[in-house]
Amino acid sequence: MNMSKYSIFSLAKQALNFHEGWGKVWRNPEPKKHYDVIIIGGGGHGLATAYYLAKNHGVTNVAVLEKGYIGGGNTGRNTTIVRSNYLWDESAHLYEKSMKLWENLSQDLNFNVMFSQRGVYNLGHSLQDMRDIQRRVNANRLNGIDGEIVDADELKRRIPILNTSRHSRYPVLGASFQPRGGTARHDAVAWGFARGADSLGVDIIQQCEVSGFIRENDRIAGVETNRGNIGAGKVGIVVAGNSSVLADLAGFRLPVTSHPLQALVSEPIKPVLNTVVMSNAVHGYISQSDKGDLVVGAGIDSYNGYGQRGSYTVIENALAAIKELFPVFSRVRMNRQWGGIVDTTPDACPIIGESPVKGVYINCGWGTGGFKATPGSGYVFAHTLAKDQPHELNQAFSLQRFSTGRLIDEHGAAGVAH
Amino acid sequence: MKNNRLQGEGRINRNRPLNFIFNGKSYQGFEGDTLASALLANDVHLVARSWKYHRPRGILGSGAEEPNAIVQLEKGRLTVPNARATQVELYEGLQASSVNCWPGLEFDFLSINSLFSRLMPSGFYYKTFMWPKKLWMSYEHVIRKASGLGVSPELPDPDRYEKTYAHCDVLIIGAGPAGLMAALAAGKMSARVMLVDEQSEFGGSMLHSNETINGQPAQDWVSDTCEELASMQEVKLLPRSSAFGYHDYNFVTINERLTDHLPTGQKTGGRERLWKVRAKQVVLATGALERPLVFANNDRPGVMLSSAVMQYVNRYAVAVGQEIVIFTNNDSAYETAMTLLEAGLKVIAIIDNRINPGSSMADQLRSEGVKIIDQSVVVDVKGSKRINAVQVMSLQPGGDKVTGSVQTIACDLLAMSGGWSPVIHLSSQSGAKACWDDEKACFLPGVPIQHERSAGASNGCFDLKNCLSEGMLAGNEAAQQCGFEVDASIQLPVVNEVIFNRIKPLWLVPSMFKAGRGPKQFVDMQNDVAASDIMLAAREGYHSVEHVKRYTALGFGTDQGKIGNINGMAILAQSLQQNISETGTTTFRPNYTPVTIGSIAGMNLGGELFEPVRKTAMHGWHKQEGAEFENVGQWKRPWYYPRAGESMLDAVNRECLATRNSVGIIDASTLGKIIIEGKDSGEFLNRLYTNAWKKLDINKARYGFMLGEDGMVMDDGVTIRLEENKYFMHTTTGGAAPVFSWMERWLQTEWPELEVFLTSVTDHWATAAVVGPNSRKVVSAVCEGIDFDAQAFPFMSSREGLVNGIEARINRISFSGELAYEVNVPANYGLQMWESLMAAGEQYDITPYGTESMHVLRAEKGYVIVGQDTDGSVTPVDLGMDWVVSKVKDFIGRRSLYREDCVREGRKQLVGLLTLNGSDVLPEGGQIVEDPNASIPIPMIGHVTSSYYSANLGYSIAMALVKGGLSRMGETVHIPLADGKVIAAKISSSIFYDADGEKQNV
Amino acid sequence: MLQIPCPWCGIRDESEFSYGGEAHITRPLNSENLTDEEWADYLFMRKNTRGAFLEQWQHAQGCRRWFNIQRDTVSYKISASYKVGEQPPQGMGNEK
Amino acid sequence: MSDLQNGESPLVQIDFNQFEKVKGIKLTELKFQGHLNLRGRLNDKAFCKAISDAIGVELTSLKANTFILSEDFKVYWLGPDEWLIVTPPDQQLELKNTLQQALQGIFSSVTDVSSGQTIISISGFNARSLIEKGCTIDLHPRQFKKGDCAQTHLSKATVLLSVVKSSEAFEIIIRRSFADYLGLWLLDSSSEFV
Ligand SMILES: Cc1cc2nc3c(=O)[nH]c(=O)nc-3n(C[C@H](O)[C@H](O)[C@H](O)COP(=O)(O)OP(=O)(O)OC[C@H]3O[C@@H](n4cnc5c(N)ncnc54)[C@H](O)[C@@H]3O)c2cc1C
Ligand SMILES: NC(=O)c1ccc[n+]([C@@H]2O[C@H](COP(=O)([O-])OP(=O)(O)OC[C@H]3O[C@@H](n4cnc5c(N)ncnc54)[C@H](O)[C@@H]3O)[C@@H](O)[C@H]2O)c1
Ligand SMILES: Cc1cc2nc3c(=O)[nH]c(=O)nc-3n(C[C@H](O)[C@H](O)[C@H](O)COP(=O)(O)O)c2cc1C
Ligand SMILES: [Zn+2]
Repeated sequence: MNMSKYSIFSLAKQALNFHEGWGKVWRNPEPKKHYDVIIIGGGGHGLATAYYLAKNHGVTNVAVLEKGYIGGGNTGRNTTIVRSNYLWDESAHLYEKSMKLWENLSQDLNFNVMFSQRGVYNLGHSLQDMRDIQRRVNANRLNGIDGEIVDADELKRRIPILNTSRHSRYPVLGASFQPRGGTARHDAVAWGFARGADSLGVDIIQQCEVSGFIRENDRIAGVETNRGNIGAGKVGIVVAGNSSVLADLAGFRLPVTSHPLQALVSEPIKPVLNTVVMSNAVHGYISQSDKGDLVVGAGIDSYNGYGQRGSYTVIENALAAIKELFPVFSRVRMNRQWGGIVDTTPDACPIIGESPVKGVYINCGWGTGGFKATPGSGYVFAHTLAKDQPHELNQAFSLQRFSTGRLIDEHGAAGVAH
Repeated sequence: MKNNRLQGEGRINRNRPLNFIFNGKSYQGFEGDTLASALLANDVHLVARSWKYHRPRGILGSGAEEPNAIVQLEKGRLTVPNARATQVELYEGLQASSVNCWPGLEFDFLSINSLFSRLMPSGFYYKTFMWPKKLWMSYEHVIRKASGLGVSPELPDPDRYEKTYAHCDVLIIGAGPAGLMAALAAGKMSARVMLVDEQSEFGGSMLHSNETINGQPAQDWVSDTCEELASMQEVKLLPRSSAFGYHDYNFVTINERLTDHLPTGQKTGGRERLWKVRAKQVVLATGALERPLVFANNDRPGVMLSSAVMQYVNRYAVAVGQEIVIFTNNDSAYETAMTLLEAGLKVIAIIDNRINPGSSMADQLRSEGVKIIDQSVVVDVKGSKRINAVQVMSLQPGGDKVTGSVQTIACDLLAMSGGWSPVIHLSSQSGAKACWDDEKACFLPGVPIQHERSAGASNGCFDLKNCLSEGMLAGNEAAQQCGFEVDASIQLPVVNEVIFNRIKPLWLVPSMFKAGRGPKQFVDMQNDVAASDIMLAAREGYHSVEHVKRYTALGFGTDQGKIGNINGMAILAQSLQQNISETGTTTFRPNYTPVTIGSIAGMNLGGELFEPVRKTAMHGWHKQEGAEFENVGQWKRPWYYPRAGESMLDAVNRECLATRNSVGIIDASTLGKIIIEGKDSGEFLNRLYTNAWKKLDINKARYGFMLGEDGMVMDDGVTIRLEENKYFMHTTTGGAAPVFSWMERWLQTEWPELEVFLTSVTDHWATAAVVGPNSRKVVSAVCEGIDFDAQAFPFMSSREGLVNGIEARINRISFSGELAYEVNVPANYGLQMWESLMAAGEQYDITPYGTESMHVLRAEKGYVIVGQDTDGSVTPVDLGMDWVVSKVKDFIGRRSLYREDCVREGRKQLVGLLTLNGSDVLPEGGQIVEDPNASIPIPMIGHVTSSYYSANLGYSIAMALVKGGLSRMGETVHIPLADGKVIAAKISSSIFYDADGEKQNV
Repeated sequence: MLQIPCPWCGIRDESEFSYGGEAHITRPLNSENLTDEEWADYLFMRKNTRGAFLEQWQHAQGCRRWFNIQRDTVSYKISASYKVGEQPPQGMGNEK
Repeated sequence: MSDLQNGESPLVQIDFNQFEKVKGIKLTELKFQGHLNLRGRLNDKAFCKAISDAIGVELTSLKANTFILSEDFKVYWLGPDEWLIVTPPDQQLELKNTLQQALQGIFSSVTDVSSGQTIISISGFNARSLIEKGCTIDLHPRQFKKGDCAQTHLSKATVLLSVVKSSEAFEIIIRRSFADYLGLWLLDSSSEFV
């Protein structure tokens, strides 16, 4: 596949050529009749799965089917926070695998995903928050994940614009800090994986919506789409907010509900916030992008919704929280707001593995926090698809856990937030 | 300094000159000016540097669409980043400066970026800065330095932001001729009308129009109409108000600016007001925005929108140029030309891409000496910080290539018009899908899916007569939909009919260079997106318009593509050989124009108003006694009561000792309290709680555990049977509201056959728990009508009596293991009761204690706190409390307890921990390991949930959840701390004090 | 911002209500006879329909009644509101 | 029987004098009224009759989201099986006894919540604007008339709002523990009318 290698030299060379010689990032091919593996969903997770299938397992007769444009789902709508300081061993190891992949991703993909390890603070506002922070940071350190506990005075020193007044309604008592956490350029992640997968032979097919499954005996044989039927040996469903819809088409049920989750950005301003600050208690998340806009994450809407938009009270509350935490931003103006559809599970942890239908695999339930898992999720899901058995890192995340009761409850302690 | 002010009147008040400062220099303008018009009046054209290449930029437009003239307003606390000069009303003393340039606007260091612009096409950063890997953070540091426009204030905002809900029948957005007419129609029908416009005055384009209405200047009609509207009782007029979001169910958010137009010293009251409007019907009369034309160096100062030029001349009496060339593809620019001539300015030529664009105006202009050069285009301009000439070429037949020689025309201003784009933003936000109109070469509002309609230019109607009639129709229809009758007396104003010729779309102006090889032809000026960038994106395979937006940043700026998007999409369509409707638009989203965080956050901030502070009847007393408070849910609870010089630990130790040795008192009013009444109350409790309730005697109390249906502990508390069919339940403080609604839910949805009523009485009762060996003496001194004898009033029972003559209920229950009574009185008398108890306890040195001591005391007894000693993964069995779980009846969560995972070996169980060195206090949240020297990852077997120094015992105690903990008694485990220290502890029973429970039974 | 019709109070702003998820999930009696899978089905598995959906809400800050509505989860339009115990609109609620 | 002198309203910390500076708003507290929460089923004829006999109110004809004045009592609709009866100070226990007598053997519940809530009366030409700042209900006299009531939220507090005189005079019943918050909110919100 003719992929132009990206580098400062190729950039200079192309500049002389008025940038007329760049190859395509991906080919936009017509779908073939049959693939060994079809990945439904061209978000970061689906594309990463395809990439690692080809790269790590040599499975290259693969198509990624995307109903819209790739990266247009939650991948293109999230606040891009990356961290791995999860509480429970199972999650911690999975997200830490992802973190390690992030640390080499730009080089691996030859596409700068602008992974920026500016650190992530999770604020504590109550004694219980601080207990949870202790518990999580201690667990992280024993699991080999970087983390420290920072008290309010130290926080103030590091982030002078943060309001640490004791007279706040919910004063900041301290925070956990993961120095290796940060953000990444979300679109670049989708494009980089797509380009990487494409160059290894994967077909990326956009504007192709899966509307049904074809079965032979009790095994999957392919999918129906608006661009015709396409045969497949195996099918991986990686459609985030639409997981229940696809599961329903395939004939099984999921413990998933889809909710609107909103985010918003300000006008671009000169750098003032060089790290990521998150607060569950007052419900606001904020970082500043490399373009200068403040990226703010709002809360989740309580109701089910596939509308990619949510209720205004959620925005009001998020910005009230931001103003409470950062009173200096009050006069900064918000530019745009939008919503995604997040697939939440009862234990705030993903489901990765076999489905009840033979040949169909499911990767979903990342809810409000799966962007950070993009490479790791693709990595273990590719393994699961290629080997017909889970990678040790996703073993615990099977659909069966909802029957056995072996949930991995990331709710209270760490998992709710992005 | 050159003065560009014209003789004509305009709408400025020449009797009110205003002084202002721009980039450190003083200037003068007039009341009625915007910062932009005042700058132009002073011949300041260069106002900004562009974002990426730092090219000199001037003022392009006259309103919300402005991409270039972004300034920093004021300094210090009041500074405003990214204000659009075109929307800033001038006031005395205004200070503004250019953003994104260093050291200054005239010489900007980073304008060297322009030299490297070839190396920096869209998305270049995805292709580089990857080596060496370590350096990315340094590269990024530099990239970030260069990012952003204005600067954030460094100090908290002193201003106040008001917020209100509002309702109306008809909300009309935009007060141009269409909106005014709609308001008049609906208002006359006596509908409740709100009319909003983001400008300082109503009138929209009529404020600069040359047209007449009813034979008078349009401006007169505007003021008459406004007067009439103001006299209508049910009509609300909101100038300076931007409707910025159109949400579901006709919910529209409006930002009203109350004081931004006032001089700094004169601003009083709130700065802005957020209106959250529910309208039965909405009329969108938001007008249309003129499009620029995309040719080489079209971003130079001195190149402006034709409508803006006209507006500066007519509305602000400013000559933005003296020798003017016009470049257009439609007729509207001819009006500008007429205006300029009337103002005595020189129009040298009109360059029009159409063939013989004849109209009555064209003839008139020709007769006044204006050269009309048809079938031609401007291919480039000369001059950098201000243009001095334009270069013109003819078009080949077909119109997509230039031909012949370049004609250079000297001029100091180029007014351009690429046609008009209806402002369909709000319509699109409401869910209507915009549709492309080939004839008019613009997107029109789609079929409404909410109760809304568009009228006037926003509906693609570009002549005044029809704007007025569409407005009237929209007003009538909208009010009719609300049930009002059309007012027959309303008349359409009389205006002259104007005939327009067809626009000839001109998306990318043909040039002598192959696209991308000549000077940049800008599409999105704020983000420095050139036509070549869009073509590059298309060439590289970014075909979706959404990909192109994200790859090039087209439409990402503070103007959200108001200027560039349509041209950009059309250029993309051309590159992909699609038509524009196939390419489509990107998604329109709020905000229409940017809105302050302050405004959306609103006024309800600060210590007490960010979130309600719930207070008990004794709150004032606690405060007076110097209590430190803890947030528990929305409540403030006394945490501990430090005396002078005491540390928290000192205070807690004192409180705990006093309580165990004599008597303590704690405000327990915050616990949830629910009356459960009806003949099935016992049955209902049986289903809710894990244990059995029907056999509880009247006036007896029992402890219960509530589980979620997943079997995990949700809440706990003591419930008392008051009567045969009446129980009084206590919930945890945080659990009160959720538990109450949980109970209602089961009753209403699952078991409506049960005869049970629930009533919350949390707020009605104030509760003081009097705790300790001397509590009986204290309580019996205060409570009348109760026999406090140990046998007559045993542990876990309840009595009614009087306190100060007020009905009271005394419960002998204990959360500390001491003899204890909870005294409840109606909360109006709570303080009085508290003070009586304090007085009666004085001789025993009664000691008020807070939640911290309460936690210590209960931990000494091994009592759990739901939410601290449990998380969402703990069953009562894990807590070693299977005695509270009935084996015979069903209850919520029961089945879950028998799932595979809930019955497996090795679940985490609640145990006690005693540090080997009793003065070491474990951190709550400490992780427990068997071998602290194992290599990472070190397996963890549990964590510390509660931990305190116990003054009563003289050593520290802790509770922990440990894998298989109950069968590990006596084992030593290790708790590694963040600082590298490791504390060793022994697993023990979680009951540390008075294991037989004798103290509470005395 | 939704406006939700409470069967008793009429149309009120969404902020007065709390959400209860999918409607018409009945609690199994004799749960001890269920397998872990069957119990999990009741406990966790949800339709999560894209489109017309029957769901529960409580008028929490109003009359405190729980009730059901039919709402389209894409357009958010509400097409029916009915009390607990009443039948859902025709054609809804019986399919699994 | 009780000594009101020693009782303390939940609004004790709010300085009502401050409202005197506010234009177009008169704000007073109706302290220490009796509040009884009544539960019962309307399809239970015995229940309705008992209430009608005891206080002369036909609950079946009290429309949702309205209240009526009967003798000294105000009866508010709270839900299809729930009402609030507000009595003058100190009459609640007597009324509670009367009702409980009358409702013997009938599935019902009468609960004294007098100390659990209080009433704020707000009137004047700015009253509506003030309440609208935190209230999602349309308070226009065409929509929300004398005799109407609604349980809703005012900013972040749950309230029972009722109209004493259309568009001009309102009463707000607020839970005790939220009263201080609401008082502060009202003070803060009315500052623009000073
Ligand atoms: C506002 C917001 C903020 C967030 N913030 C963070 C954060 O800060 N950090 C973090 O880690 N996570 C965050 N998340 C979560 C994160 O975005 C997601 O978990 C993650 O992006 C999911 O990636 P994905 O590839 O699985 O899903 P998506 O990117 O949604 O991809 C799924 C794709 O499937 C496609 N699809 C659906 N149905 C079909 C069909 N029938 N046929 C074909 N294709 C189909 C969709 O079009 C979509 O492109 C946030 C989410 C939101 C909405
Ligand atoms: N000659 C032409 O080609 C041409 C093209 C366009 C318009 N026009 C003329 O312009 C006039 C259009 O009249 P009209 O009433 O439709 O529009 P208008 O432009 O006169 O008024 C629109 C008003 O809406 C306001 N507005 C827009 N968005 C808003 C928002 N979100 N919130 C608050 N206010 C907002 C603007 O400030 C403006 O005052 C007609 O006279 C028409 O002939 C002519
Ligand atoms: C991290 C992040 C930063 C963004 N920054 C901007 C921005 O600066 N300007 C802008 O207009 N949109 C910005 N967006 C929002 C997108 O324009 C868009 O709204 C979002 O991707 C959702 O897509 P949609 O609005 O097309 O549905 C940003 C989105 C994300 C996820
Ligand atoms: Zn209701």
